Amino acid sequence: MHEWALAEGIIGTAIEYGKENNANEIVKIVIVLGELQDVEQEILEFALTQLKKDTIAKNAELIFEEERAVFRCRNCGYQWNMKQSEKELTEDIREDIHFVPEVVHSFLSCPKCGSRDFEVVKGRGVYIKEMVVR
Amino acid sequence: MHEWALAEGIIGTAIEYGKENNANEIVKIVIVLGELQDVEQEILEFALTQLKKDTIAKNAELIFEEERAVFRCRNCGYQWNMKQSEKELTEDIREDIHFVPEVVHSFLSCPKCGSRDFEVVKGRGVYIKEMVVR
Amino acid sequence: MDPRVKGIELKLKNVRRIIPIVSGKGGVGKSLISTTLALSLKELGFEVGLLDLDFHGASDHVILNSPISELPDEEKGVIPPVVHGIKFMSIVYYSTDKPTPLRGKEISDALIEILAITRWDQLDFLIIDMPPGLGEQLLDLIRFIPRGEFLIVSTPSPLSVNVVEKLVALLKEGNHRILGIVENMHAGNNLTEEMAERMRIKYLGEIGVCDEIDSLIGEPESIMLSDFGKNLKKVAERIVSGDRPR
Amino acid sequence: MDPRVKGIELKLKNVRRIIPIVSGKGGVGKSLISTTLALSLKELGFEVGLLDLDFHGASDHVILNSPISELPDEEKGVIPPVVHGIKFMSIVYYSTDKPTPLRGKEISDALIEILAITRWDQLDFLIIDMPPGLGEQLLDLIRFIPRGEFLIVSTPSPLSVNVVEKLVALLKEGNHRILGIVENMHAGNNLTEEMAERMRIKYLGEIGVCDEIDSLIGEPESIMLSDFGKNLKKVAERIVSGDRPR
Ligand SMILES: Nc1ncnc2c1ncn2[C@@H]1O[C@H](COP(=O)(O)OP(=O)(O)O)[C@@H](O)[C@H]1O
Ligand SMILES: Nc1ncnc2c1ncn2[C@@H]1O[C@H](COP(=O)(O)OP(=O)(O)O)[C@@H](O)[C@H]1O
Ligand SMILES: [Mg+2]
Ligand SMILES: [Mg+2]
Ligand SMILES: [Mg+2]
Ligand SMILES: [Mg+2]
Ligand code: NI
Ligand code: NI
Ligand SMILES: [Zn+2]
Ligand SMILES: [Zn+2]
Repeated sequence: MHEWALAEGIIGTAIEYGKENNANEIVKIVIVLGELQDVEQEILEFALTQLKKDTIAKNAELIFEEERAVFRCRNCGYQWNMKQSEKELTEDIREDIHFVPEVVHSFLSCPKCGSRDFEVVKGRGVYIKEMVVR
Repeated sequence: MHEWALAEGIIGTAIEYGKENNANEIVKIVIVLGELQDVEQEILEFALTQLKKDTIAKNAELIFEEERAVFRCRNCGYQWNMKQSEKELTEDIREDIHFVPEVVHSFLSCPKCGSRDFEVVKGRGVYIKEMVVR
Repeated sequence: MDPRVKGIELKLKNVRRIIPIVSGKGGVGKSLISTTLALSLKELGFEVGLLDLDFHGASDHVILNSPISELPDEEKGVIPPVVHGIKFMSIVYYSTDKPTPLRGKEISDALIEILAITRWDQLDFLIIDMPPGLGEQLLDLIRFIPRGEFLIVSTPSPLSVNVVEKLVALLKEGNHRILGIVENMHAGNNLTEEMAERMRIKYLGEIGVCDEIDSLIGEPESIMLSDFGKNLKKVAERIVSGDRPR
Repeated sequence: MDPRVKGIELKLKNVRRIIPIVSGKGGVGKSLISTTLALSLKELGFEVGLLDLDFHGASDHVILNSPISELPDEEKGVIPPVVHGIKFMSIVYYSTDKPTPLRGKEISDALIEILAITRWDQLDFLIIDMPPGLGEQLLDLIRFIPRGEFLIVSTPSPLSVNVVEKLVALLKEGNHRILGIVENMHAGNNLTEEMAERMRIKYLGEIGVCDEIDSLIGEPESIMLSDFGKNLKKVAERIVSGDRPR
């Protein structure tokens, strides 16, 4: 459950944003979950629900969007997705990536040219896409 | 006249692109000149005109666009432009930047918070924006 | 919006002092000093954390001979494993000490992630072992942890002094807190001390060349008993000055 | 489209061999070895260029005691000034040796720019002094100069060997050319030689600890005459092997 730490960041950010904008309440938080980090929505949602109690976000609607991971090779330009790297991504490695997504560079390389110099174009991790305050 | 070297890159790139696309001729090259690097259009144009002779780019129309430099502070988010940093940018420093635009980080800092951790959002240097081949 | 930035603040709330060990120059002993300083402060009774932020050249797990095959426990975050009495966090738990060819943006992302999930809880000191250079880790620390108190390391070599002086200039210009400079592998000349004077930073003492140090890597108790360890304890006492464990 | 990438290719067309000096680890002697190797190859009659790509820790101008207050001449590009017989290029000509707090993307841009404007013309050898780490400079060289022949440097310290081994693994995995490894500050143990064997790369020889080296920085002629210089000449000869100046 290291998701709790991520949830603390999200609620903390939302409250700070609310205060900076003199909001009375946070109505909605849209959270993107990147496929690479593989954060479990239920666990994150549970933590968020606990943490928002007794804050200006207590009634905030939580909306989750999944974002597929896309990798692009800086050497040859090839783009690929998680499914194509399924074999390399053993359960152990997936867990390492769950904590620090960048370690994907220790384990994957471009399926076309073999380069380790690739970019995670989309779907890296968790971020707040949108917030509605009032 | 180190602009000659930049021109070689431009013509070389255009010809390679043309060949890759089985073009008979390069019709147009649109070149952006970033304000920070301060490349003189006339000098660059002269070099390009010399270099494109006897190549598939010989009749290429050369179009130049200027791009104003915009800096953004990573620390406080403030955005500013060249004019605001006029005082710091002595002629000597401008010449250093002319060769390697990144050394601007050795000389400038955010006018608002003083941070050296800023980004050149636009107007860094020379690049090809568009090319028409036939 | 990146929720991790707020996360960093929350995670470091109960950490009293944060000391990044920096130099600009590589191979001056940052990692040996970070690790030994952390152990020294522990010996003085403080609660200490050690964070290795040199992702490409992670060394502290080698010095500590710390096991890295098991993932740190998860519990409302990540609990840094206790190694020789100090809480220790490093990317090697996750990269399993394989090469990590990361570009700047990726380094920055990994750094933010690690700071945002690691639960140091109550600490008197968090020692941060930094890579050489004036790159992402330095700029990110300045940005995300403005209250860091930088400890500078140099050797007496003109090559080191030239680079270190630039780092000090940068930190001073930004009004960042500098604890002072430690001279490692002291060798007779006064270049480091003169630079400290020129730059108006505190000279916190010297550590001589310790021929046996390489044979003690992986044995932190022996490092503590070596001349290196003894000299560093004096530096630790100077850093602590009046401070007492809470 | 970035016209500079093509520019790099054109500028290096007449450079016969390109040798990046790498380690992963800082402070192992990359800069001293780069500079002395360049001077040794010159002494053997070759046309030599030296490029310092360690932007944060530029050192070669200090070792060479090269003047940096004048900009290199412009003539259809930038002409690297000749210093002690070798063509020398470094960011310090432009940063005037002030601190350069560059992030990864900026490092990459500066590197590409310098490679795209510097006119080496005819060279037998271009020696590239690299920073520590597995970051932008390494990844960019691999990308833009695939024909580079990497010369690895390590010390006998376990801390160096651990980091260097990761770099070698990365280079081998990508099928990059490795000339071999030079052991610097040799100290009795066989860790470096064993690593070379384990990783199946050539062991090109050792350089002992040379106590006077720090006092010779800025005097390249004296470095050439020192034990350091003498040992490095042997390495140079091994690298050249059958090659003759054109
Ligand atoms: N006081 C010392 N005496 C002798 N050798 C030392 C001393 N301090 C450091 N070293 C040597 O320097 C090398 C680099 O030390 P390290 O702590 O890894 O530096 P950094 O973290 O700055 O790169 C070590 O492997 C060790 O061989
Ligand atoms: N053979 C040697 N004997 C003694 N000291 C050395 C030797 N080689 C390097 N050094 C020391 O190591 C320091 C780092 O060397 P440098 O060439 O700057 O390494 P790098 O470029 O890998 O960071 C030098 O300042 C010098 O003091
Ligand atoms: Mg694992
Ligand atoms: Mg100048
Ligand atoms: Mg270190
Ligand atoms: Mg160096
Ligand atoms: Ni988790
Ligand atoms: Ni010019
Ligand atoms: Zn590829
Ligand atoms: Zn600012």
